[in-house]
Amino acid sequence: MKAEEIAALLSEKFGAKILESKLDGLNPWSVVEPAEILAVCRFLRDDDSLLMDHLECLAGVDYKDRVEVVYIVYSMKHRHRYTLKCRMPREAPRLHSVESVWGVANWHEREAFDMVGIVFEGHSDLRRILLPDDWEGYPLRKDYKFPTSYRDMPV
Amino acid sequence: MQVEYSGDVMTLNMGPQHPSTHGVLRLELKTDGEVVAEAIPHIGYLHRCFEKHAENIEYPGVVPFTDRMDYCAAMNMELGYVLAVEKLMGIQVNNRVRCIRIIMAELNRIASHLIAAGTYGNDMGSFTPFLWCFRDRETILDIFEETCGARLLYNYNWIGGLMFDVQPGFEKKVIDFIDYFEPQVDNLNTLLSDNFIFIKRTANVGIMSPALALSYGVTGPNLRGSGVKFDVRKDEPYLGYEEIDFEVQVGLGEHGPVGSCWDRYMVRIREVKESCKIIRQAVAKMTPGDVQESIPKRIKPPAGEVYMRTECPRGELGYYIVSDGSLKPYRVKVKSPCFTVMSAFREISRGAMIADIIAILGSVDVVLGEIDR
Amino acid sequence: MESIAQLLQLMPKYDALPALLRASLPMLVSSIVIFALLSLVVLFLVWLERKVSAHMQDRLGPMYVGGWHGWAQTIADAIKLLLKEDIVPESTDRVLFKMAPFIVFLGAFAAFVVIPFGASSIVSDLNIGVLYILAIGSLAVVGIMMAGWASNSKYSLYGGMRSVAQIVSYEIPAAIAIMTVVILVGSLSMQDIVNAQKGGIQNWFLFRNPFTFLAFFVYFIASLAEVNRTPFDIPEAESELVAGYHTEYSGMRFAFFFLAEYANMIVVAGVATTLFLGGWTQVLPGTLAAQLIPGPIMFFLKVMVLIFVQMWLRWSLPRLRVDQLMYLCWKVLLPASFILVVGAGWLAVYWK
Amino acid sequence: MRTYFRNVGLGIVTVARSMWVAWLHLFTRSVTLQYPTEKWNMPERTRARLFNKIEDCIGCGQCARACPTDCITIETEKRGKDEPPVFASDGTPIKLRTYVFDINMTLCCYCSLCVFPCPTHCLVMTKEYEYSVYDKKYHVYHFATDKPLFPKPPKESPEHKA
Repeated sequence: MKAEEIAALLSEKFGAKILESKLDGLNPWSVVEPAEILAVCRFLRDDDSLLMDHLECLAGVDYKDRVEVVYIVYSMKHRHRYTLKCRMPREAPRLHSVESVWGVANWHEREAFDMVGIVFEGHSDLRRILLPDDWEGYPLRKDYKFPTSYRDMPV
Repeated sequence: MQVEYSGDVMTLNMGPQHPSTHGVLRLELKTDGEVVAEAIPHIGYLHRCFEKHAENIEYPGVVPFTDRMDYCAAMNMELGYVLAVEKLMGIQVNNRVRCIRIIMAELNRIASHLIAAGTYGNDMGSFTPFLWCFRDRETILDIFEETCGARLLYNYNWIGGLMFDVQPGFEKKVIDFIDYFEPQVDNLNTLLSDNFIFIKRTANVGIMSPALALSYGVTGPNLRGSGVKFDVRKDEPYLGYEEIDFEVQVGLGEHGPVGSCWDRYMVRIREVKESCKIIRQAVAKMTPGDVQESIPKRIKPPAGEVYMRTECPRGELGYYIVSDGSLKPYRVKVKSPCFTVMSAFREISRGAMIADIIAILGSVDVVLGEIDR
Repeated sequence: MESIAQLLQLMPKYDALPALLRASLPMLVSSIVIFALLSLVVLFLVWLERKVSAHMQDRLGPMYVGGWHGWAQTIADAIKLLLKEDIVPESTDRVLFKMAPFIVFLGAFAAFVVIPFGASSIVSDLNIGVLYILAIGSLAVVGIMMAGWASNSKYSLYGGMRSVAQIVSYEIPAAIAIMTVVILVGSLSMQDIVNAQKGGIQNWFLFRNPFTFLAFFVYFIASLAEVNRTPFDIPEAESELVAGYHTEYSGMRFAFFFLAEYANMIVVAGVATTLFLGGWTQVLPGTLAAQLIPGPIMFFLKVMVLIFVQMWLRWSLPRLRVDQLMYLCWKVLLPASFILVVGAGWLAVYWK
Repeated sequence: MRTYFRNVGLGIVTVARSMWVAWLHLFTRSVTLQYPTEKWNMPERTRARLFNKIEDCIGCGQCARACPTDCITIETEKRGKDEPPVFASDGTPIKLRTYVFDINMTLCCYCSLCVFPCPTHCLVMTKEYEYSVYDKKYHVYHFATDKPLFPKPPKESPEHKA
């Protein structure tokens, strides 16, 4: 299924909740209302013409004015891919977890929380995954200050 | 093997320093005698901030860091990154580069699967297969060293080309190795794969159902071991894999249900033979050409984003690269296959025994450098 | 021991010694002799194992120390182990922790009392020798359990528990397999059993009749499990439990565990030789070789063959799981050994 | 019952086959190298310790820019007008005096990205791979021979970073 069709399907299902779509370019994406992400993901996975059963990548990206969560989903059956984005303000971004849709989202969201500092509501255990639990700051933020010491150990 | 679990829990802390946690993985086992109620993986002991590094280095300089992620299959790691950047810049490489890249990637896949099989035998308590596998792996590394000068971390694939053209006599070396190697696989099967003790240890252990595997984004040999016939090389071909004929191997479940450790292990062994077939064809397809003709003077991709995935030995490796039109990538996100497999580990290891935990961990074949990045 | 006693008779003023000393001196001397021999043989065995494993894996193994194929490697290692610091971790039960290695070693060492190295070279030919072997063999369990418990480490505890379960359950098929021979001989004395097999290879119990033939294999497998060798080395499964019950040991105490393991190998191989391979008797009596090779050497050669098989197994097989181990013991070896005993008894009665 | 005996037989047979394969390998030639006495002859493209032929270095600093781990430190100054012109062996005029050329091999990742941009091919990766030392600071190699005529305030040198 072509990206245009997927975008059309999404917009006719969710209408104004799909804020923006960019279908030319290397991987076409749509921006989704953060409140709606769970519903959209459910739809993507369960709709028979989409069947996006494979969450390939979940990335938290920090643009200087906002943070984005990028969901790249793929359908093992129909062999098509689509990209969803959620835009949030940089301070205290909150988003609903899609762990219930794809199990792998559990760790991906933990990593996004760890690196970019996006809080996922309804996540089963939202802990730091790669960094120590008492680490300060979110390293992949663009304004991250590199610490000079960790627990009095020079870095 | 589901065991009814009851009684007090003893927490057994397996790793980070443990002979068979394949690096610095820490497993928190809630055990009741020999039965493990739950195995909770804790990762991050090998975190080297690859993604932060990549944001501060120019595009060509990232390639050596991609090598360090999966040090057992560095060629495939850098291949994925290079292809992503080329896709972003719209570079087309000539046939010779494609063929050499395929040969290198498949040789490296063989080397990586040899490590997987050998260390798995080691986890199962027989040390001999381990060294037999490494004996053959050395030959591959010699070929790499002669071609690009490094044995483990190559930095051989460049954006738009290769570091060197291959040495004269390279094709013969590769073909000779394949001819020598294919019988060795059967040798290994006799020693380990068909051994009754080994089968008893691995079949019926760590069953991963296709539904679970898909939900947890498990890819590569682990997914195929569960019987799902999916291979990026076949279903989303890159580098001209579409012109090469090879079989996608899936777990058949000769012993016990499909998706057991034995299936995952056996899929790798069969894939090694497929890789040999691929290499033969790629060597036949090689044509003369300049391997550096399409390397751009300065690598400055247009603003935009790209997601490129390749089939690396441990599964599907995805690079999500955001470019803001400068010399440095704005964001590089790596979707590493082992990461997703480890997130499923808790599910597939429920109710196993301590020995089975080792068996499962070895069969999913994780490399911690790639999980922690 | 008698021969040693006779040697001591030649000592001047021997009869002047107090009676107690006169009685205990032979024991002392013989035990020292055995200990020295044992240590030497173990050093050789360790070296042999490393070479066998290396060549099976297309390696060379130790090559430098001592010149020819690194023959002095294990000696150097032993010296290193003895010079190492003797670490006793903080939270261990110190008394048990320090005692355990010696008890384990004692179990292996004391078994040599009744093993007949030659026609006259046996420390003491007990009339219940076989029984003694079985009894002493289970002494190691105590030591291993103590080590596993006293180390106060979870891995050690697992190793100890596994080891106890394994050794205790595998003693049963081993003992019953031995019984087949005992029934045929009608004596528990090791020397009698050896004498019953005199007269060449065809008289060995291994080839005497099908029941003892199978009993040999049952005993051999069970004895492998008793000495914790692969494929039954789950107590010290290095890939699961880091080193099993001797995880926390280092230096000389670890060396004692090591020594005990190899001494145990010699014991089980020696018992198997005595019971099934005709002990120190000649393979082909009447030939020139029979005149040249003395009994003890013959015994040693046979033992070496069995020990090589143990190493061979270790370096070519994976490890079983605990439940599979128990399955093999209770559902395969035990019924088989019962059948064998019955068959051997039937032979002994009706087939004089 | 059938499967029981089948399993026992299968176990015996496969174990015997494994042992047979291992037995055959007892007599195959060993593939290992007795390292300190025998040595691997490195292929020509081997990437090991970096070496800079300082006489040919024009101090352009492209290697330092290409290095992803910043293990090369270069400090240069303009040669005076009155000084005699110096040329690299391939004839390139050397306009800059390189008075600091440090390579910190503890940081080097052997990617050889610094070798290719060098215009006079004076920076090469040698085959020298046995250079372990007792102190990290000996892994900082100082290639520069000239002294600065107009010294600048000293910069942070690599061994502090390492």
